[in-house]
Amino acid sequence: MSELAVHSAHPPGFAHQFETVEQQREAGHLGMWIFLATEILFFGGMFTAYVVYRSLHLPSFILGSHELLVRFGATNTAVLICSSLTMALAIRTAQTGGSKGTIIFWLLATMVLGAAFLGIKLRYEWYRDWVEGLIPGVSWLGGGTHTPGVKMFMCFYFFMTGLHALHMVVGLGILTVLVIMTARNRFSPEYYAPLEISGLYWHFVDIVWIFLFPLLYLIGGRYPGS
Amino acid sequence: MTEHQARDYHPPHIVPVGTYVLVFLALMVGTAVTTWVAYIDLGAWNTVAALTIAVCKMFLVVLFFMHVKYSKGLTRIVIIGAFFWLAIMITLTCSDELTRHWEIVPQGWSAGALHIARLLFKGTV
Amino acid sequence: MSTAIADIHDAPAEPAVNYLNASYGIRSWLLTFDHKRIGLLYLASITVMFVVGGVAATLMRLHLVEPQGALFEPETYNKMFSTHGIIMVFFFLVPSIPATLGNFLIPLMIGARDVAFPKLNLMSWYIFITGAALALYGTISGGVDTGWTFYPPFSSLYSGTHVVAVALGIFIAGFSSILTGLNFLVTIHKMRAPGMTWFRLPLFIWALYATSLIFVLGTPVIAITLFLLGLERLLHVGIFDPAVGGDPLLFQHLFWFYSHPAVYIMILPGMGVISELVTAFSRKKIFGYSFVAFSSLSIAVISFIVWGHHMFVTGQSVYAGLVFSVLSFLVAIPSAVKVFNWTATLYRGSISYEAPMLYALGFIGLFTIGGLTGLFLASLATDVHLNGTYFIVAHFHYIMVGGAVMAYLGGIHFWWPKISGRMYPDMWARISAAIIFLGFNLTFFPQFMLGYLGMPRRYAVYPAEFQVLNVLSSAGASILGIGYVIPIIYLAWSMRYGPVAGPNPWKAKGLEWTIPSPPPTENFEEIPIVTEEAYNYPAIEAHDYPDAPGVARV
Amino acid sequence: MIDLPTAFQLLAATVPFQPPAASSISGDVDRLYLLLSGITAFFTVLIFSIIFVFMVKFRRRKDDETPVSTHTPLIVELTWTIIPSLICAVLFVWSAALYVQNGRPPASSTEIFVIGKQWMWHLQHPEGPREINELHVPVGVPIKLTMTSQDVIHDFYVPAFRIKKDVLPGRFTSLWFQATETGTYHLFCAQYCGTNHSEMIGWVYVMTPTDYANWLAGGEKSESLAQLGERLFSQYGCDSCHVAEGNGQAPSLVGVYGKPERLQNGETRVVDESLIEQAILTPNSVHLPNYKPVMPTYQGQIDQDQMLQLIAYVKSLGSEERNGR
Repeated sequence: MSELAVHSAHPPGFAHQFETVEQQREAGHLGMWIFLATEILFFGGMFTAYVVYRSLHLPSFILGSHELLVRFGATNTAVLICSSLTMALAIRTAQTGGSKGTIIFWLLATMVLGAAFLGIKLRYEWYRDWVEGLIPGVSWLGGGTHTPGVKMFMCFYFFMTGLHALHMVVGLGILTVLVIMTARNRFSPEYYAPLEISGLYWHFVDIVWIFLFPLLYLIGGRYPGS
Repeated sequence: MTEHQARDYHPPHIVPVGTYVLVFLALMVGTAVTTWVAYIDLGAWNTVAALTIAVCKMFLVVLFFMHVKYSKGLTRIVIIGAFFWLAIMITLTCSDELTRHWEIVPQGWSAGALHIARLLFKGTV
Repeated sequence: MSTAIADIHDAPAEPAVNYLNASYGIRSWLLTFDHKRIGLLYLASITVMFVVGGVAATLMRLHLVEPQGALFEPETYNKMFSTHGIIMVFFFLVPSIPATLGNFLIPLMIGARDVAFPKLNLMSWYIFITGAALALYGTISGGVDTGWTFYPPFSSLYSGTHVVAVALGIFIAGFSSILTGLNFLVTIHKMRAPGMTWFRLPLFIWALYATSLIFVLGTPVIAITLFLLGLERLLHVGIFDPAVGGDPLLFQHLFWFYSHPAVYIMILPGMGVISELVTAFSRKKIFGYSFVAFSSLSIAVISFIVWGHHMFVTGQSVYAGLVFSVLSFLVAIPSAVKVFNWTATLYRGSISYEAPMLYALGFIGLFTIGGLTGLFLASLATDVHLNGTYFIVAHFHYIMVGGAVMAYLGGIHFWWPKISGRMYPDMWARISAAIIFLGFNLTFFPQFMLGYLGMPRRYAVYPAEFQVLNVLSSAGASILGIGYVIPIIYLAWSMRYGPVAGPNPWKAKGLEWTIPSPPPTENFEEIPIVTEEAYNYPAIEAHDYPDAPGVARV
Repeated sequence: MIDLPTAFQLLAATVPFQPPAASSISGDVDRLYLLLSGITAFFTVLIFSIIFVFMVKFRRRKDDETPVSTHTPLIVELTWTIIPSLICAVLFVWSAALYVQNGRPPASSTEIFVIGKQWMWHLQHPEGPREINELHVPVGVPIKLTMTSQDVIHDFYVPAFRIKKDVLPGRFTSLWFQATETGTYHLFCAQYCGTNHSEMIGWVYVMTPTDYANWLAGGEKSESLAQLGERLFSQYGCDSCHVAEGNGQAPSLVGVYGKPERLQNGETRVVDESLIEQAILTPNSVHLPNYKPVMPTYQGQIDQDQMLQLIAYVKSLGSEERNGR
């Protein structure tokens, strides 16, 4: 077998069950992609339910989507795209052997943008919904145009954005760990797998939002009379 | 340990910063366009436009930010597989949910098949 | 692989240091990253769950000896069958072969030192027991009465029992399945020894690969579905409540999107075990290796497009019914291919009848019946009559108990010498295999008849005309119960008193038999280089045989 | 001493092998069942006997014997792939044919309403009589059951008729049968519905037309469903807007049943039981263009029985129209 298998000459972060560094890197990579596949199906269950109920209650779902504020949805989309860029740059810095300070800078930038997303969501959207009684099961006023169908839409809005926000929170936790690992000089151009696979996760969360934004905010049509 | 051993170690592809910035700009433009289009009355095409733009944005993120353009076939199979399974779930669920109002009408083939069955098993039950 | 054969005879019968005695104490087990020890942790935990589910089943059968119910109020009976279903499906059958034998054997069979992510593997076990503990808490502290299917609006709005705790338990245990499946997929892709190509893999590995696909693609959906159910129950938002526009059938779609493939999570690893047993005890190469391998994959894929046959009478649209019916028939074909190939493997073999082989042959017979009775349920017109009756109960027990549990026991008996390093008394094992086979058939065959007669399932009391068949079934269940207790006793006994097994007591092929029993912590002193196909037993070409010495016979 | 046939009869009396067959489709279903049983028995016996023969013939005689190798001819694999496929194809076509042929009740069916609730069956004849856990029907007449549930999912199952269908809350499902033998048959709930699920059972009495007429006449005199519905219609003031001539504030309901209507939101829906119920409970969700959305909701004011009466009334308006009044 290869010389790398000799257990004394461990590169940093090398685990005993592997024979080569590349084998380990590929395993981690594949593992994260399979995890993301399960995430697609996890969100997919909810998307399926959304598609079905949207077809069954189309007018109510359009009414419901008009309760959402496009300007905050669009802003948050932009914020998340920025955070994906900073994440990609953090990984690139590690790949090319950039300084520890630069990596940490990009990671912190990603965290700030992620937190901004959550802040906007909480302060300008969910808080307002709470005040206006638009949260089914928690504060729901009903009446007027707030028919059962609209309530159903708002349920999906909160389930889907809530689950997405939960993933963001987990992502922020992961980023915190990455910052600490970077500060402790754990990464090098040879070994930066944790950065890379966390990046995959972060971009995935971004993609989920790329779909949530049109599905929840836009596709009812925003033109007058829709 | 089978495939990689035979090959030499090749370092992962490093994407130029310029590519990242271009992709980023394209994503921003996509966001603006999708928002703008929503305010134009296109009827059912509003939905089509919004989802098409979303799919394009997804491709950009997956191919460049997530490096799939530079990775092995296996990664692509995983992604395609996941979306294929999602498609199965949505399609077959909708095959029920959206056809509940369809009525069933006896057909020539069904009457014929049943007739043959009765002849073949005459007197058994 | 071939060079290792010679070493076996020189190797000490029981290595001085192995994975079992490498370290001692509870801590060394609870914090282990060794896939073999994690396999045993699962073995212990699912045995506990099997006992709980089994006790519930026994009490149910006792209750049904009398038409008006011999033991409980209907309420208690309902909790009993719900407990039985939930525990057996989610906490015994789903993890049974993959998490115990799979964990133990995958690295050994492919020539790796461990699975790809050992820490994740241990975490999966902790997640599993957390989920199991919650489910047990729910079922013991008041129970749950929804059945294992949790259909709303009963489960969401009407049941007054511990639905949320149990659903949360299943939700949590689901992540254990996902992570285990992920770990196995990466291990099989990336950790194979040099020369271990895809078509040299043992068929057990193919089967677990297919199973892992279902784990990662199906389990997330049941997780999100139970999550929605829990929210609906807690907040009454109306997701599945028809009064405010929800559709209870949508729950059923999402539920069966996972739960039908879950049936194949249970049976596919069993099929893998049977391929190993049949070849080992007839000392023959498997008949049609690639057909058996690809039938595992095609079963995994087809399993995801047939779920609607659970819903033919639930108000699903008639067109969806037709679509799901034709798709359901598809799954019969790869299953039939497997049965024929196993049978053909026996042809001109050198067959011996140690206990594992008896389980394997029992599996083939019972799985055949279970599979064929599935045709009744894929056929729309007969399904309308049989759906929701004891026919269904009998059918899926033939698959899950006659199939999956027989294979599980066969596998445990086959690899027990490798796991423990000791042999069990073979005569007792054969006796218990025979008792289980007889008891099983007596329990479940009358249920086919009950179903055709029209007795609905989940009935705490029933019309008197069904009593005779019910009594037969209950009598069978008590025999079956005894059959299950015997192995627990002699396997435990053998760990201390059984004769030392040696590395390869069955003279079987496969990398796991080239290393000492019990294996050392790192499995292989040196990673082996594989140069031959699986099941490469010595055989004589047919045209040579009349003159060849030592030939079996025609 | 008893002879063999008597012994079988005695056995069959204690352990029945076949449920009574008493509807127009039970013969067809049983024939398919018989074929399936035959296929199952054939393959089970085949596999068991092959295994048994191999077990004996190829048993290991010496521990070091070497078996003769067998190869895998493609033709063998193809044979046992194709034959099961063909059998499955035949089974699918036959079962689907049976399902499609019997998918729709004949136009001449008598309609009976079924309400499932924890844990009883509530049945409502068009002529007025109501029954609980009992259903009296005449032999030889096609009966259409229009079913809904007040609470959870139930399932209406009459084994002797080989029919079964879930009964769902918030939706109407239908089922039909034509009894061919007089007698008394089990009615079961076949979808688990809570504590007393196993006591949600009853009997179907299939009677000769004369007996049935007597039974109808013997019961308490009551108005028909549609008549009761008509009374409710004026009691709730529906008739002040839904004027029959069509010049009121709301559309006329004469002849609408079974016809497609284009709704305000652009959807086109056929007016069926579900739509009528939806229109009464949440009028705005199925609002018609050209009318003001002024109808109040009757959610919580109208119970399931009254709903069925109103539906029967609206349906009777349709049929009278078609009869060319």
